[in-house]
Amino acid sequence: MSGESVVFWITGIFAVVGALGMIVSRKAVHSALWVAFAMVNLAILYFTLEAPFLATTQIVVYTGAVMMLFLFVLMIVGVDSSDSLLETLKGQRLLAILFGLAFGALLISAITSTISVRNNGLEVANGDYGGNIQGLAHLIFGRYLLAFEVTSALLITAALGAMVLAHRERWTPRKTHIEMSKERTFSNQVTPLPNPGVLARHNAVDTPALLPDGSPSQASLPVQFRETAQDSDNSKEVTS
Amino acid sequence: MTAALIGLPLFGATVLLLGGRRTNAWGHLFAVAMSASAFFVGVATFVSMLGRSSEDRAVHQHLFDWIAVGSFHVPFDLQVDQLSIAFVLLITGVGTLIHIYSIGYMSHDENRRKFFAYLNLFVAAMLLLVLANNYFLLYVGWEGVGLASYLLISFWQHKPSAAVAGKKAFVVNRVGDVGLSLAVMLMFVTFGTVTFDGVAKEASKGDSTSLKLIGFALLLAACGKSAQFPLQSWLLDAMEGPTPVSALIHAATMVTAGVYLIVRAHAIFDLSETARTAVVVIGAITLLLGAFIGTAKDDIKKGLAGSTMSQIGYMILAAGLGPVGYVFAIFHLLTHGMFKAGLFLGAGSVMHGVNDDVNMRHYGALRTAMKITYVTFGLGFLAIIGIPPFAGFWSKDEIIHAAFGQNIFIGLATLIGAGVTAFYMTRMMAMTFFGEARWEKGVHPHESPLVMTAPMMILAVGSVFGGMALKFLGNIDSWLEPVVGHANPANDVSNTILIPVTLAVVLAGAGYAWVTYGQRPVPVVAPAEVSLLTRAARNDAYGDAINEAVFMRPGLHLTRALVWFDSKGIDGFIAGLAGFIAALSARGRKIQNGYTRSYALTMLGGAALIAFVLFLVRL
Amino acid sequence: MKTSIEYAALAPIEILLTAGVLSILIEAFVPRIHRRTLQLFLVFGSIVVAFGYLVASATQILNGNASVTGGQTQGIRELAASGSVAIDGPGLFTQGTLLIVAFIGAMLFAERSVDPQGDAFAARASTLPGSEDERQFTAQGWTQTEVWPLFLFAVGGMLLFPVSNDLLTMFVALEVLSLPLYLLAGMARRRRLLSQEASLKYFVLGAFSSAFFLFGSALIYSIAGSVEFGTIATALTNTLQDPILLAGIGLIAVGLLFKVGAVPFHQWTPDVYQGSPTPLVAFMGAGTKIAAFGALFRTFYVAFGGMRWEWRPMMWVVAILTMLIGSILAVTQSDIKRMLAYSSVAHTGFILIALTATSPAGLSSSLFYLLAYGFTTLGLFAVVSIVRDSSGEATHLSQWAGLGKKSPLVASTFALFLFALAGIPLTSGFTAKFAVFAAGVAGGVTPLVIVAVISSAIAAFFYARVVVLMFFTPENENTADVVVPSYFTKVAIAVSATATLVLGIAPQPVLDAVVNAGLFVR
Amino acid sequence: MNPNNYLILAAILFTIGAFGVVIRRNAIIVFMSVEMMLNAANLAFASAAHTTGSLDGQVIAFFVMVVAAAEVVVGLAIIVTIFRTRRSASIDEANLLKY
Repeated sequence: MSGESVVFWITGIFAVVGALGMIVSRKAVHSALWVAFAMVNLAILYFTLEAPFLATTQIVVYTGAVMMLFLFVLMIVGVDSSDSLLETLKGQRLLAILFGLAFGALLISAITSTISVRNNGLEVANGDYGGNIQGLAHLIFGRYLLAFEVTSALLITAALGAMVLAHRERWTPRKTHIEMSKERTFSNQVTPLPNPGVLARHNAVDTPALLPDGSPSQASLPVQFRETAQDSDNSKEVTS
Repeated sequence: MTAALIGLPLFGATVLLLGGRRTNAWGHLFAVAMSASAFFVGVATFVSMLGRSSEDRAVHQHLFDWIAVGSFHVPFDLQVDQLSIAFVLLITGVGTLIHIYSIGYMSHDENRRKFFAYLNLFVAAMLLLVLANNYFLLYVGWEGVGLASYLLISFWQHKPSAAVAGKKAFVVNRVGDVGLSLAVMLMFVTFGTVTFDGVAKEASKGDSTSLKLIGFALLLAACGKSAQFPLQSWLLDAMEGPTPVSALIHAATMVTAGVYLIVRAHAIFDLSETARTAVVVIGAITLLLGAFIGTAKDDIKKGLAGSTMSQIGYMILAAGLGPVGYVFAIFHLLTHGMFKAGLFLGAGSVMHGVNDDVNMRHYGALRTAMKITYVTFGLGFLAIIGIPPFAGFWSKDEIIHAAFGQNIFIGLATLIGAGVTAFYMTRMMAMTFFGEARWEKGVHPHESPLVMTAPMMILAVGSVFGGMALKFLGNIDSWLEPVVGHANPANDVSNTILIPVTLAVVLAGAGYAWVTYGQRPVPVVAPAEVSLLTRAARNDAYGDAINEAVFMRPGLHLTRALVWFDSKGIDGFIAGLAGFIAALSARGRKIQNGYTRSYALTMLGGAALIAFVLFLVRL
Repeated sequence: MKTSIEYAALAPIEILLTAGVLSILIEAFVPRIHRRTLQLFLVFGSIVVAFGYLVASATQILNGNASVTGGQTQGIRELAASGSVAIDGPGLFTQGTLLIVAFIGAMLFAERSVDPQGDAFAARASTLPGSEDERQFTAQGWTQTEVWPLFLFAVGGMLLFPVSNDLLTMFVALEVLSLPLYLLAGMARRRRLLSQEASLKYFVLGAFSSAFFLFGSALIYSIAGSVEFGTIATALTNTLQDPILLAGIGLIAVGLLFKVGAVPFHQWTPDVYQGSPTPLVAFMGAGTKIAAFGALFRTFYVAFGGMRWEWRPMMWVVAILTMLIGSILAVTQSDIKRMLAYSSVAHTGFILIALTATSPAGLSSSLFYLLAYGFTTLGLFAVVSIVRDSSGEATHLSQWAGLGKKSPLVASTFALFLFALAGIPLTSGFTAKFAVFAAGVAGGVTPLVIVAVISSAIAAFFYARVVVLMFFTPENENTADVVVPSYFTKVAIAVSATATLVLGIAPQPVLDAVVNAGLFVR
Repeated sequence: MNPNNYLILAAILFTIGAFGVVIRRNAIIVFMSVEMMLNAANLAFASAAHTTGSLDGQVIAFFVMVVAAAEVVVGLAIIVTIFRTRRSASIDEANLLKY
């Protein structure tokens, strides 16, 4: 077995394990970690495929940026919410297995029955411009320049979309500091509010702090998280 | 010139529809003027045609190239030949009369302007249908008359039955339209052209299967539009429309479009024996079915509708006989157009006089109250049952003669049909105009205004002289021969025997009806309920009982069975098909269950399916 | 290697994308009250300029007088941007159609008279439905002017999609056109829960399908060694035509068939059509279909043309399923937008016949069909957007009962569009359908045409149902009102209706144009 | 080693990803599954670049990453919006539009 084969079989199996781990984990966070694991393994495979730059980018962009974005969103929607893996749609799982297997089998049989695969290696291609990265640069800023330019539209769209859907504007003028302090002074609680998660089991932003008597304090949560489902669970667990 | 024929009524419809309420005051007169001027243009065309020799009579007018994609070329061309002009005169002539009649008939309707717009639209579409020079353009006219008919059937939309009837007509007609569009496409594939001339020229090159298929597709189309078995069910329901509409569209013109189509496509049928046989069989079935339906109806308009079906059955049958019959199909079509329009207008006039009641059991003894209607209706009656020398005699006799030349059973069918026709028409006559008055309370029958009776009188003249005029003055067989070809029937049964036999059958039918309905009182309610039956029996105890047992009951059962078969069997099939699709749809939409994952699953399955089909090809 | 982008040849795309960027700058720097005016000038201006440019260069190219790219010239058809983009007759025609659709679509976007609260989009898409924030923003008359840059990017993507000459450019274009649409789908002003759901479904399924497209491209690339259509075509004819190519073709087909809404990849259409803001549905329903069919035709005619005997049976299956399921499922729909969505599925099936015919006539007839369909779709949804009750658009069919009495003009116009969909003669739908069917028959797919005729007969039923409902059913208390829109919608409806009629009565100039547009460049 | 093995691995990962889209209810995991499918495509591109001896495949993989990043941003933005209204990230709960 050549070195390449050894690397392939190990990382390949790891990648499959990562992918399977993603779909069987009950918690989304675990899924995310499995995905990151699979992606790192893919990055190693890219090295053996003479794509060092791609491998680096895979780690930096995918595991570094994209998966982090996933984790951020997971924080928002409740980091420890776990799904039941019980199927609720009738026949969905059976058909999914059936179609999935049929699809996979057809795909793999198509690949295995193909014999005309060459194995040219990239020495020539890399040599043309004096290296892998130079070669990539020539393609990106040459042959694929238009696509490169057009992707900018994609990124702008994404940024704009996130702004439109997630950025909340104010329809009243922002309160000045003086107004806020006045308000606070005339309210029931002059002291600072408790932080979320204080004395509670978790410290996620949506977990209310527990008051000395063990009851959850809604006042500790940011406004948009008050009265969510999680607090009642938490209080039950702690108080009972 | 030819384009003006279509343009005038189309202009009328456009002005009336776009003008809206502003045209309420004069819209109907404008529509009449448009229709009448189209008639005059038609007459002028006809006269100029008379001046030319028979080969040069066909005139083509190129308007513009409508569609030209690759080898597919459809000109927007019109043609007037001897066949078209006959239709043009019928459509514009009868059409104008009915326009005039409608002024009176619809005078109280607040939507009268719209009604006239639709009538104009119909005339334009029908003219396009008969003036097109290719099947493609014919299809346009075909759809156009369908649309106009649909609009007019459901004109009184406040009646749910009218709306339903309109929908039914639409759906059944679509089945026929599938036939026509298939036929046009098959023609294009087989002959590479869709013009009448082109198809006629290339027809001999087609193989027998294609010819057969085209023939069947055309027949399906004809069945839909001409209410032939098994697509006849919509015509009876179409009587929900205003009576002038029934007269113009569902008796004189549109429903005969199927006959026109078959005669026009004679090149196809000439070459396909099988297709011709199918046409004859359909015609024979319909003519008997229609006649029997006619005997069972108490609704005067539905009775006439059954009669229309039956008479068109005659025409279809004649058209299926091939060159011996084409001319007579058209001949009967023209005479029928006159007398049936007259009969319908008469029926409308009667309804007008008795507060829109259509039940003949509520009529009786109207001959004194409505003299003009009585006389004109009577002349139409004589024409339809085929008493010489009235119009129907000349054309129907020719068809019976030709039918016997083809096949004895076909001949017998036409003969029986003639007898039954005489029976139900006499029954209608007797129940309406003779006997004692059975008017509902508060009904005071009165004659219609002149604007309505004048068209009836003109049509009555046609019913009397139309047949003779066409046969002796117009020489219809030699007139049409250059277009459709003509052959004399090779006949074993000569006309000298046939005419007396036919007349005897007709008189027997009429006599029986007169004895049953003219000589004894007609129950006001259909004699199905026992109490009324006894009341009927009390009036004429013994003879009536025998009559009931021997003739009435079996006859009643037979007709009832036929009507049942009509409404449940055939109708049921069409309705069942619609229901099946609706059920399929209701079931199928459950797959769209709203779950994104389920959609993704379908896509995954689809991807597997696509891959599978692709690999299958390689095996 | 010479790095060249022939900006002249790509001008329409560049103009729209640049306008998109400028539009973002407007959002960033211009005070809120001036934004709408400026955006409208920018949007309509850029579309008009792009269209003018397109017409000018198309005339030049089609006359064979000039080479706009100065690049690789093959006869009168050329490749631009190092082979990323094909400038040829069908491509230019599709782009022209798309610009027209975009122009009318933009007019519907700009409409703000039909809804008393403003335009069709949420005052602030980020507010919670039903929240105090939402009420306040609505009451203060805010509008989400960010829809304009999204719109412009979508149009730019659509323009690039059908002229992409390699799988990568096509993939990027696909995403550029889709992402803004996913976002816009979720931004309706009324019924926001439905709208957000539509957005989510559209996005998830769209991303799913583009993954298929991408994997297919990878498989093709693994054999051909390139993603450029010309090279793929050569490789296909030269090599052994491996099973892996078949798998690649199948997966690419999944991605493209999803965008055109073919069965079994159609299930997003009804939900997205029903839930999204109506102006968006008009624009997306017409634009996406046109662009995606342009891409589908190019991919399967140019790149996979050599393997047509392999992929035709697959398209048969898809076309039959699409026509039948589209028209049958439409029969029992009670929501008008949903019904039109199923009808759009059926129409996809009709155009697939032209694709399956694999002939020049198939290509030209489908170009005509798409133009006709584009106008009709815009018109239909424009009318839907002005039939309203107090809670917004009245999309339930029962609310259309007796509309003919209430507003004869609007109802008749709607009926005209329905007739066009049903293929009644003297409307554009008839000419289009006939051209496609004739191409199908000539291309040897007569059974497909027969299925098509049968499904149009089924389809005629539910179009007729709406007409009956509007004209022959009495009004009731549920009957919706027709709102008088501003000139934006009025002109949009008038133009669509006129085009529908003209393309039915005198289609010849356009038919000539699609035939002269000729073939794809390879 | 047979270069087809890379493609087979890619196909397996792709199928697992597609399977994940179909069976997982959590919208975020569904997105992750889509990312897995895109990654599988990237692997196929990289390996095909190697076998065919052209760098195009690697370049395409970069583009895919960009596209994937943009897609994730849009997708997560939509998810956050829906989460805020429905308080649930389950994809099955968005089920008002049907039949």
